[in-house]
Amino acid sequence: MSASNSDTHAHAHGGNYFEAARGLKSWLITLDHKRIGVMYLFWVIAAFLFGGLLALGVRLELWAPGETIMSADTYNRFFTLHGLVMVFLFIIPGIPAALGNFVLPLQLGAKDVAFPRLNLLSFYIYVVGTCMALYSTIAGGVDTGWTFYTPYSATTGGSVVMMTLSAFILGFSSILTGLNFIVTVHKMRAPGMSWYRMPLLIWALYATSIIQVMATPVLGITLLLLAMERALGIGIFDPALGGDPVLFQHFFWFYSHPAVYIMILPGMGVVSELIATFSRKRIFGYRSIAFSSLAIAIISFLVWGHHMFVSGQSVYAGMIFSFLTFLVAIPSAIKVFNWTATLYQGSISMQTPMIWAFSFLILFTIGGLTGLFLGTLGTDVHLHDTYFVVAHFHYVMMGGTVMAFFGGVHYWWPKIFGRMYNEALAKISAVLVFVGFNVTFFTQFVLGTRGMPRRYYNYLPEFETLHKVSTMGVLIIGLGVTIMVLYLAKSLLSGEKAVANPWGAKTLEWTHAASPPVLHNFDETPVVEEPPYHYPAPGEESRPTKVPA
Amino acid sequence: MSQHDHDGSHAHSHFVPPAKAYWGVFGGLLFLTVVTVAVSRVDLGPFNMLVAMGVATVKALLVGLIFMQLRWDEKLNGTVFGFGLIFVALFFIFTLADIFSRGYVDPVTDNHYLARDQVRALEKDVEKARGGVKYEVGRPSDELPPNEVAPPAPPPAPATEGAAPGSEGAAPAPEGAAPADGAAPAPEGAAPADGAAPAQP
Amino acid sequence: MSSPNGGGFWMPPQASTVAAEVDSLFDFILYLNYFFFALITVLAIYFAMKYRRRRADQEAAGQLDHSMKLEWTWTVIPSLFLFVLFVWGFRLFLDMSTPPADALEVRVIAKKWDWRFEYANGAKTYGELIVPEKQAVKLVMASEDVLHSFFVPDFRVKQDVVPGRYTTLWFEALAPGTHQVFCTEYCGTKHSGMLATVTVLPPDEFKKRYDSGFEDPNAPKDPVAAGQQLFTQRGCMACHSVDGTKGVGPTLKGIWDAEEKMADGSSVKVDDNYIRESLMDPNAKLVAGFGPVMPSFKGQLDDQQVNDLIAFIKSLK
Amino acid sequence: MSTVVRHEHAHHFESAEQEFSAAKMGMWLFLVTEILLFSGIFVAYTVFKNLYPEMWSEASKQLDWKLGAVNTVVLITSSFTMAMAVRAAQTNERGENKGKIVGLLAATILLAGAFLVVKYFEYSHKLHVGTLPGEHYFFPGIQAANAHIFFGIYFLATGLHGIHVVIGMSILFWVLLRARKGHFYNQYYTPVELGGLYWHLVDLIWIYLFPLLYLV
Repeated sequence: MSASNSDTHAHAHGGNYFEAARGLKSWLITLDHKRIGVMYLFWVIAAFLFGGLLALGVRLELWAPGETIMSADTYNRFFTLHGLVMVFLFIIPGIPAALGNFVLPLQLGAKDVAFPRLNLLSFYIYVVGTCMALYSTIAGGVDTGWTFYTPYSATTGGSVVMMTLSAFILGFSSILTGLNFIVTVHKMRAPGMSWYRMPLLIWALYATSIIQVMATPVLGITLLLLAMERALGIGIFDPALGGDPVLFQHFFWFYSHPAVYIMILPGMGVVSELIATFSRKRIFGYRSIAFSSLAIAIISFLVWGHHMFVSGQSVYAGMIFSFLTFLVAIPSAIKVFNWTATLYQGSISMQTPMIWAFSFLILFTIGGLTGLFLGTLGTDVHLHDTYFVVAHFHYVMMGGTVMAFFGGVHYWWPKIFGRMYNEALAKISAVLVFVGFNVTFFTQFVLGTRGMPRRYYNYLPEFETLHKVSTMGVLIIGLGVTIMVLYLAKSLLSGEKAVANPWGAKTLEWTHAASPPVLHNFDETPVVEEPPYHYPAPGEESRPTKVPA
Repeated sequence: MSQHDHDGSHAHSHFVPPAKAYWGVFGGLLFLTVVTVAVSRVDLGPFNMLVAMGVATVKALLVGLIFMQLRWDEKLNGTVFGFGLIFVALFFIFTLADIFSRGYVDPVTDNHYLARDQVRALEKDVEKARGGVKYEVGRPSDELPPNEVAPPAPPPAPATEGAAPGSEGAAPAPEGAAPADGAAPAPEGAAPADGAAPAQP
Repeated sequence: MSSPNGGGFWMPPQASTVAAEVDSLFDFILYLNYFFFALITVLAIYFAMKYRRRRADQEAAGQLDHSMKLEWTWTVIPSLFLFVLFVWGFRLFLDMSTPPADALEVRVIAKKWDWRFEYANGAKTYGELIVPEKQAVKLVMASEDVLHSFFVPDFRVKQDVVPGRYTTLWFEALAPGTHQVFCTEYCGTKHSGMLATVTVLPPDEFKKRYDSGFEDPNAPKDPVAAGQQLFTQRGCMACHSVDGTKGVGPTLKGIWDAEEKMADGSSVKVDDNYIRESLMDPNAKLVAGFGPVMPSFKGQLDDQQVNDLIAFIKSLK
Repeated sequence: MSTVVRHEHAHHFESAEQEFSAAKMGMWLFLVTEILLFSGIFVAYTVFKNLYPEMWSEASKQLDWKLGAVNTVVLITSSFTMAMAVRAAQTNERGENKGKIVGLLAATILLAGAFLVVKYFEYSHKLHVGTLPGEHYFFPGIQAANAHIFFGIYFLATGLHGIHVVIGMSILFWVLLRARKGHFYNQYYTPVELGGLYWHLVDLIWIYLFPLLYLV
């Protein structure tokens, strides 16, 4: 397969994408979606570890009422930075940019994403945004919470303008990734791959990209208005100058609620892949899962008001938003039922990715169900802005997306790096993270219903025991994550070589590409003849998968 | 969805609109600009905004369909643009739904008053009760007294002048003129009644 | 926290008329959650064990990949439950946001890090809301600076306090007792210290104290002690320390008669006038190294109280 | 007769047709994000026009609608010349239209410059008179309170739009340089078309801004 002459990549027949070009420069100006995916993967995991340390700091401070290890202002900066790092630097780019960049073109049977240069630009915008965020942490820090509610964020000190501009820039990185994926899915599918033969991860990433493209610009204008509020005092959000702070909340949540679906949808896509592959079974209700991804993407734009039931929003707007919130709960419920039904009569092997998928299934179910308390107007009044909300969104974000992200990392690790990892250690770390997570956050449900407010540096003595238990849970999570980082690092250096399809999966990146794949993904463009996840029914002989040497 | 074709042919089968179409659109846009300006001279009350937006939308359609060749382009690009407009509409509808329905639920009759008409009615009543002194309700006030406004009892306590730190007038100074019954007083509002510009820092 | 009844593992005691219904709605959703969670988890674990892959090349026992009947049931049934939740929740929310006409009205002013309550007869209390039992109380709330939120867990009520406009909240206490009030909208350094209490009194006792303007019967007569009580009650200790440590504001230890260097370089002797002026118009003379964040107390302290404060500051050697 | 530089489609596309339709779809998605960016300002405009109706019309009278009308005509003309430039590229067989393309692009850029010059006069007049956003507002002529909010939104909308005009000018200048090298002919004119789409969007947004800000 001749590489076209204007192509800058050195043509390497037989070598994988690591060997295609050597040296730092080849990484810095790479246009290969796989290398960009790998670079994102390392940055995103680093952001997760940094955010995790911040969380550890927050929990250690809350070990006992009053000052434990830091002052009130430092605590406020810690939880704000924990929110910003985890949201903007880890979980939004997490699965779409890191795993998605690597896997999407492979699963579509394409050579690369539609706009490779924009893909690299998206990565460098992410790097610039990260540096600005870190700089603003040093140059005065931000203590407004990741939600930047005015008028506090418009009147407090600290480098709020710098942090809002860094979030503004990170938004563009997200837009470019979304834009790239939508065009790639529309225009560059392999011959034979109709919309209903695409893997469900692609459906999920497609739905996520719609949200990224349609919602992130509004975050851009919101942060721009906030920056102008502080710089010129235009008074749109500051009541002292005639503005309306609740209007800021509308602007902010118009982006931020769809953003929480940017976070969970890719996780759902990964879990669909894992459950189908490790039960060797065709996914149950393929079309209903695919359409529920799109349904979530669309309805997610209608429900942001449920963050503002008690914020001074009118009674009638509360009614509308509460009703629509229940509408968006249905597709998520459908997905969970379909995953459980997929396990029926499967051939289930509990390897590490499947353990992560199971913990996703259980924890996301709890996260989703507890959302009902917050969507119902009557109970939300009591539970809003308490630890119940903290527990709810950690169950959905960490119990959901992070478990799916780790499941995806372990699932595609052999494909990305061509090496296996230590299965026993991986299982131990997965169980540790699951146990530690529940110890940390289930106690916060109880704290929340008993009335412990959110973002509290100092709390009443009656909540002390629960806070102690919750802090111990974080230590268990920390242990699990440390073990994971260690054995993954070891696997990079000396892991045993991986075969092209170690899990017997049915998607193109396993059946037609080597581990790690060649520079142009496939030796010749694959042709898709069968529906997705087409595992053989009993009695049917299984078709041999054509895998290069 | 356009399955990419295999023939790899280089011919672009794109339809190129005649130059006459562009000239026509150009003339149309100029004419509509004149119309917009002319219509804005005539005071049609609330319809002014409707007409202005209507004319602007027609101009936008002209630019979009012909200059941007949406009419002869793949249907996909038009749907993408349409989706964008749908989400803009959602943003408008729900935000304004809240801003405009921030009236209050009247305790006695349990029905709901929109803030807009109630504010105007209240201002006239309070002005009448105060003997013509101009009265302006503050910004998006939430609680407004029900229909009858008792003449403001002489303030029992000294009108608490809760001057706020920083820029003046942030604190709604609770006016002594609070009508006696259960409803909240019309808030002084952040900006002082005399409408002076915010104090220069 | 004397609690008449209600409350359990999850919920704090029920101390207001609306608390019982909120708790029953909460329990309904809770049992719904227990059921669906058990359904998913038990099924998943059962399938995982029953269809465990015993041989490496073992294929799936069946390839059932859709059944319209099953998919319709698990779409319709949850939707019915959700609709019930919506209707019940909204009806309850409408009750909670519609104060009865005869409610006793109390104005709540929130400012950075403390609460002030003003009653119809002009009486004022700080950090403590005193209400009669078995009578609806309507709070008309406003904030002097940033967003705050008035939350009483025992009453199951919460409402953000938005600067620039009034928001309301109402409750009816069931029995005498004291209940904790939290601020639940992030408002800065002392967000976690912005606490208050609701004291519910029997009607006659409430009447007596209400008419007396809530003078604290056992208020200390001696000016220094009265000054100290004011110092803590009005939230001065939130920013000014008395032991020499630098806080949001300068420490007041040994400040009397000392020469304070001002931000504009001049220096002022700390005396009666300086303290009175700093109380009424704090930004007039700023001590070097401190921001103009002190709120003004004009109209909130009468002369007697200012003198008590000055006496207390004098005593801080 | 200057020849034309043959265009080779990028390696990861199967055909030039696929590359062209992918680029176009990508551009339309980007235009949607621009519209959503400006939608924030339009929502803020609508909210505050209804919260302070009298102030809004009073403040809007301070704007010189004649300059606004001139700018609208300038932008419409530049949109027209841009469309003609795209058409010239589409019908350019062997490079005979190159002069027309370059000329029309230059005309578009000049008109954009004219738009910015008019904007400069408007802004400097406001700086002088005092109708400025936020704390910098010192214009005595308006009775209604909070008039600075109108000017806050005015400067935000026209400022952000102005930045997009500048970005549009630099894109079109880059396209002009490539047109001079003969890159565009009937088989390959993507950059001209995408530059045109972006420019028409900038004009589209001004078509809405003009009546909302100047004629209310």
